[in-house]
Amino acid sequence: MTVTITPEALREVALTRTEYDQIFELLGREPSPVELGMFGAMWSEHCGYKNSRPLLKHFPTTGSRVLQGPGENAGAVDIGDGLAVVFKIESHNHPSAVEPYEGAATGVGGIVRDIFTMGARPIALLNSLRFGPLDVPRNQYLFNGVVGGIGGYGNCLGIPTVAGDIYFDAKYNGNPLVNAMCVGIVEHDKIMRAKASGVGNLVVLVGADTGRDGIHGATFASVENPEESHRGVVQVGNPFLEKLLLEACLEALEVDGVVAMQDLGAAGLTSSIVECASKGEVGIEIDVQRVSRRERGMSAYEVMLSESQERMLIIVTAEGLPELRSIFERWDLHSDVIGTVTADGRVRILDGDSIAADVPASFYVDDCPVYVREGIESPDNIAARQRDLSDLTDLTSDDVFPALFQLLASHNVCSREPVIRTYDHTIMSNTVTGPLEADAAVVRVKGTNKALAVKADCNPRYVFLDPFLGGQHAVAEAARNVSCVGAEPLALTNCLNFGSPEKPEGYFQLQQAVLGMAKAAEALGTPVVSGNVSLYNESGDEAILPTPTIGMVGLIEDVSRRAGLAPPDGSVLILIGQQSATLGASEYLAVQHGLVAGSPPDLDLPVEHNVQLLVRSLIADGVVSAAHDTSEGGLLVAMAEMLIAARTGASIALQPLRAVNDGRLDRTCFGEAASRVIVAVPNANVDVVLGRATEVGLDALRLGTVGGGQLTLDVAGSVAVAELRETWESGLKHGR
Amino acid sequence: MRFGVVIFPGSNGDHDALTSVELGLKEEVVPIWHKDTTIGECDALLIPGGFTYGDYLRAGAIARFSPIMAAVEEFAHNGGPILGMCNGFQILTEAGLLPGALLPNAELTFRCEWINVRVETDRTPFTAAIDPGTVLHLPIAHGQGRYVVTPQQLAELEANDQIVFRYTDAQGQEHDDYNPNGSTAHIAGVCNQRGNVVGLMPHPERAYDALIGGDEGLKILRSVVQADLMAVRG
Amino acid sequence: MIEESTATGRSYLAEVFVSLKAAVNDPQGLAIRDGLRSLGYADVEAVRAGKYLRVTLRAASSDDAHAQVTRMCDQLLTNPVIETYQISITVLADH
Amino acid sequence: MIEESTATGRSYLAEVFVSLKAAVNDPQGLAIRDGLRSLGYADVEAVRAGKYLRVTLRAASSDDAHAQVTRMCDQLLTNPVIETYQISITVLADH
Ligand SMILES: Nc1ncnc2c1ncn2[C@@H]1O[C@H](COP(=O)(O)OP(=O)(O)O)[C@@H](O)[C@H]1O
Ligand SMILES: [Mg+2]
Repeated sequence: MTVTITPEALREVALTRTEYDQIFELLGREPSPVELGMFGAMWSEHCGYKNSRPLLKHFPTTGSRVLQGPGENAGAVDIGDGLAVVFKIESHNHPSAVEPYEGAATGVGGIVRDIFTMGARPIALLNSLRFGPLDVPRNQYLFNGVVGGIGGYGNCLGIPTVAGDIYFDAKYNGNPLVNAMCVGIVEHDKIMRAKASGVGNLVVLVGADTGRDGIHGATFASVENPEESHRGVVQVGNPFLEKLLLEACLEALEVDGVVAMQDLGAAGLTSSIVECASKGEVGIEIDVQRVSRRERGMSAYEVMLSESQERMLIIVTAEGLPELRSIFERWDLHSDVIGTVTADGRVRILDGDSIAADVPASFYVDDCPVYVREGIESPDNIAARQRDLSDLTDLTSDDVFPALFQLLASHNVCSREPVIRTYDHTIMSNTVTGPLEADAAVVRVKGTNKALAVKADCNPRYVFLDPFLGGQHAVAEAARNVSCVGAEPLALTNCLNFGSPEKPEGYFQLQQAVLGMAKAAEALGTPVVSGNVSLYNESGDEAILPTPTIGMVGLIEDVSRRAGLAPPDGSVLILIGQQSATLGASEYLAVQHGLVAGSPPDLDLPVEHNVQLLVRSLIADGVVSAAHDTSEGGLLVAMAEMLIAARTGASIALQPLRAVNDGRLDRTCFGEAASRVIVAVPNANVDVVLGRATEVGLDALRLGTVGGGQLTLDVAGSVAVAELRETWESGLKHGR
Repeated sequence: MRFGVVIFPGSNGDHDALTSVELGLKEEVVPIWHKDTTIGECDALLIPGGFTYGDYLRAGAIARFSPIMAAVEEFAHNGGPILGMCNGFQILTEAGLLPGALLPNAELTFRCEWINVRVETDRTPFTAAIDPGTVLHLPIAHGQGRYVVTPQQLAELEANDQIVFRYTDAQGQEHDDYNPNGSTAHIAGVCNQRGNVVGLMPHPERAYDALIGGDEGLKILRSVVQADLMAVRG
Repeated sequence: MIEESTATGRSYLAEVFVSLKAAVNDPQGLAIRDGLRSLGYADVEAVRAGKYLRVTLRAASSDDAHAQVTRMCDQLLTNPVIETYQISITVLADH
Repeated sequence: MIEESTATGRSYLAEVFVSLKAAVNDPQGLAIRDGLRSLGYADVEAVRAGKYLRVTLRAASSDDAHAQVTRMCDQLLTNPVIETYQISITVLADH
């Protein structure tokens, strides 16, 4: 065949020559410029999931409570009383690398739209952030900008930002990760979907005017080195307009004639229209001339690929239109009728009386190529994992507290308060347990006795050193955090942040991590109901640490039965579960020995499940008064965090633990392990707790008693908790 | 007693204002849309927090021109009790119903945390039932809470007993460390000369239930109910 | 949305420069000054941060434009309690 | 507090006018425009909101001042990804 397409034109839309030939085959002709742009967007990794779709099939996505799994704008899970919790996490990594404030802000805007597109009222925001070390000025700039943007957008919307995680590693230099998660509540029968239907129904575009923002955003999110490859205009978010759009859309959902709603995100109108048509197995015809513009002289191509924020597509019957319009007028938002639903299954884009594009929706979606690749683990990673750590010199008892101070000051461990205080976490008057008060945030559900527990989490070092095991850890730790406040983990959302899948070692990480996540999600009974994929996170040819961020949502039936991490004076600390810890992949190893090596902690999923069940039931029965899992920094850091939170001390015996850790102090104090939780128990309940642990075949070890201002260890002497607190609090500084 | 909550484009504390009265105070409350021109049968008005018009230009600058504001001013001139919280405070200063102005926090970042304020006077309907000197534990959540007045305006405020709340520590002592935004003279809230219009940066409407961190905001809201009852009695 | 004004006359660009009154603290200005100094600009004595608004409007004459924008400033664009302003008007080539 | 710089030369006032690039969305400008229109200023076509910085510095010459402030803009005062700027220098009577 004779095709005149140039390599430049293909690079512009990030399609390969082979993919172009497929398009030619499908159409039996050359695509028009607008069609080519639309194929480029829809067949990008970001929209088309070319490399990840086959892997995502491994996730368990069903369960008795699942009302909506992957495939819609967000997942939905039953929480009883006819209510559902709707949630999803999404990345905005590449835009944030270019313009951190606006990149992060529009990331929040995008995920919030995904939630209210489903008809749900957003009630909580979370975020999961990754940066290079802050001693690099560019990283400090990105950090300040991203944190500012998240607060700037979420605070203005009036949705509390209640939880998240932040992690630093040199592998994120040039490639910060910004994952935003939103959680909403909706009545079962009000869940809205993006399935266009009803031939002749009207296609209405509401919200912001369309400008030349972020054209090719979807495609540039699918290539390496965003800072160089970024073209088009940086998107600037308008949280004020989003707030109006949020309120107006939730009102509009009460209108009878509204049959579908779809936000405009990556690839703007293109992806929204194609998604609606393909999900509804109908056609859609629109005229770009009917789209309100922010700028003069925009081409059909620009209108179709613009990623202007704060826009929403609504499919409504002719009868429903007047009421719909009056709602948007009331909120000072204009609504453009830009087209209609058709019977022919084609997506037809008119530019006045000329046809700019006319292709069956299925070509964009169902015919999107899928690449199953060959994954091979890099020899360096194998070597790093197999590194023998037994030759490391152990700590002497004099070294224990200095090491503890060093870990508490580490940017991966220290207090996030300077960041958290810039996020509004009290608005909506639902926040029962806010940031810093517990392992997960607890948000009440008004009108019920219930509360939701939410947490976003991932230890990327574990995933880096062992993707399969690390993927399991990510799910297990997120669930453990939720269990530690007394909530039953219901389901999860996830964001797969990885390097290039076109590199065998990159694909290996992605594939193995997904398999590990799937295994843990299955074992812990937490299906995957939504998520997002962000690949090609590389600068130079350095890939980021593989980071499958987990967003876990749990349910507390009786909000009065919950736990925080602050132990009351006089209570007894008991370690439930795993007693032997490892230095492998630990924060201690990185901070003290500058090593990212060894195998992450073992994870026995049935045991993990048991530990979480026990902790939950102990909290539900009011037997324990505080709980905290042990993550980065191990047992001693976890204990310090509890005492700092309670502004108290404790006297602790670690000799018994030392015995099961080959007599090593470093492993005992700072080694990391899964499947274990420190609980604080009133003296009277100690035997109950020890007994119930034995009943279910779990270890439980009495560590010591809470009180006084000192942390006293049988293996290391004493230190003032106030000093630990000062170090822990002064680690991170954030300012704009 | 019937409260009205005025809702502007970009208000986001309206939900808390409504629920604090409904669930916390258990009094009647109705929303009032900014495009309305009358406030109907309300005994007290709450101007909620938020980012009206995105806080663009200046916080509260655009909202003060909403159609409803004429009715709000009339209500004020007739002595009706009005409480502006956070952005509501900013709107009332922009509208000239309260003295001074609110600028970006001294540390230039948004600040959300629980703080303490000391009640300075009981001459307003929102503090009538609270002993001066009482310390209230309330949340703040704002980026533009630095209260600014000229020295002679400050002298007038002091002279007219118009300073209603000051930032303090838990014992009611003032220090700069406990002034979260750099406000002049640690001022957290003021009233007009007559005392019926009050504005403050903290959020009493988010502090109406121990479950969500505290309920001392109710003292402020309940105060106006009791003041109203006293007024009714004569 | 792009609206063509019906008004006669021609287009003017009004530049409005808003400054905080000298008596009002300007932490942002101070932060910028300190930032500059820490970058090695030792000769920076002071920085004040204000707003720069570009208002495009149709008006009968340059004076008319100036008069209109002055009213806008007094009514909405600035807050006399804390701010002062200056206006500069230029004619725009008609599109 | 004003610090006496050790530098020789004299004091200059650099006015920096920072605007968003033409194609960049300006929510604040849009809100101000709509606010003005609803106040009855129907002839307002567009509003763009930017920053106005007044930098006082000592420099050897007006050109030196301009060169220094240009560097400041590129390094700290503006965000080249979304903003453009203009600089105007005036000599200050020495104190
Ligand atoms: N890692 C993942 N796990 C589960 N579901 C996923 C994952 N990545 C994407 N999905 C699902 O694929 C669909 C498309 O995702 P996305 O393109 O992020 O939606 P949107 O266009 O609304 O941003 C959504 O239903 C999303 O939940
Ligand atoms: Mg979506």
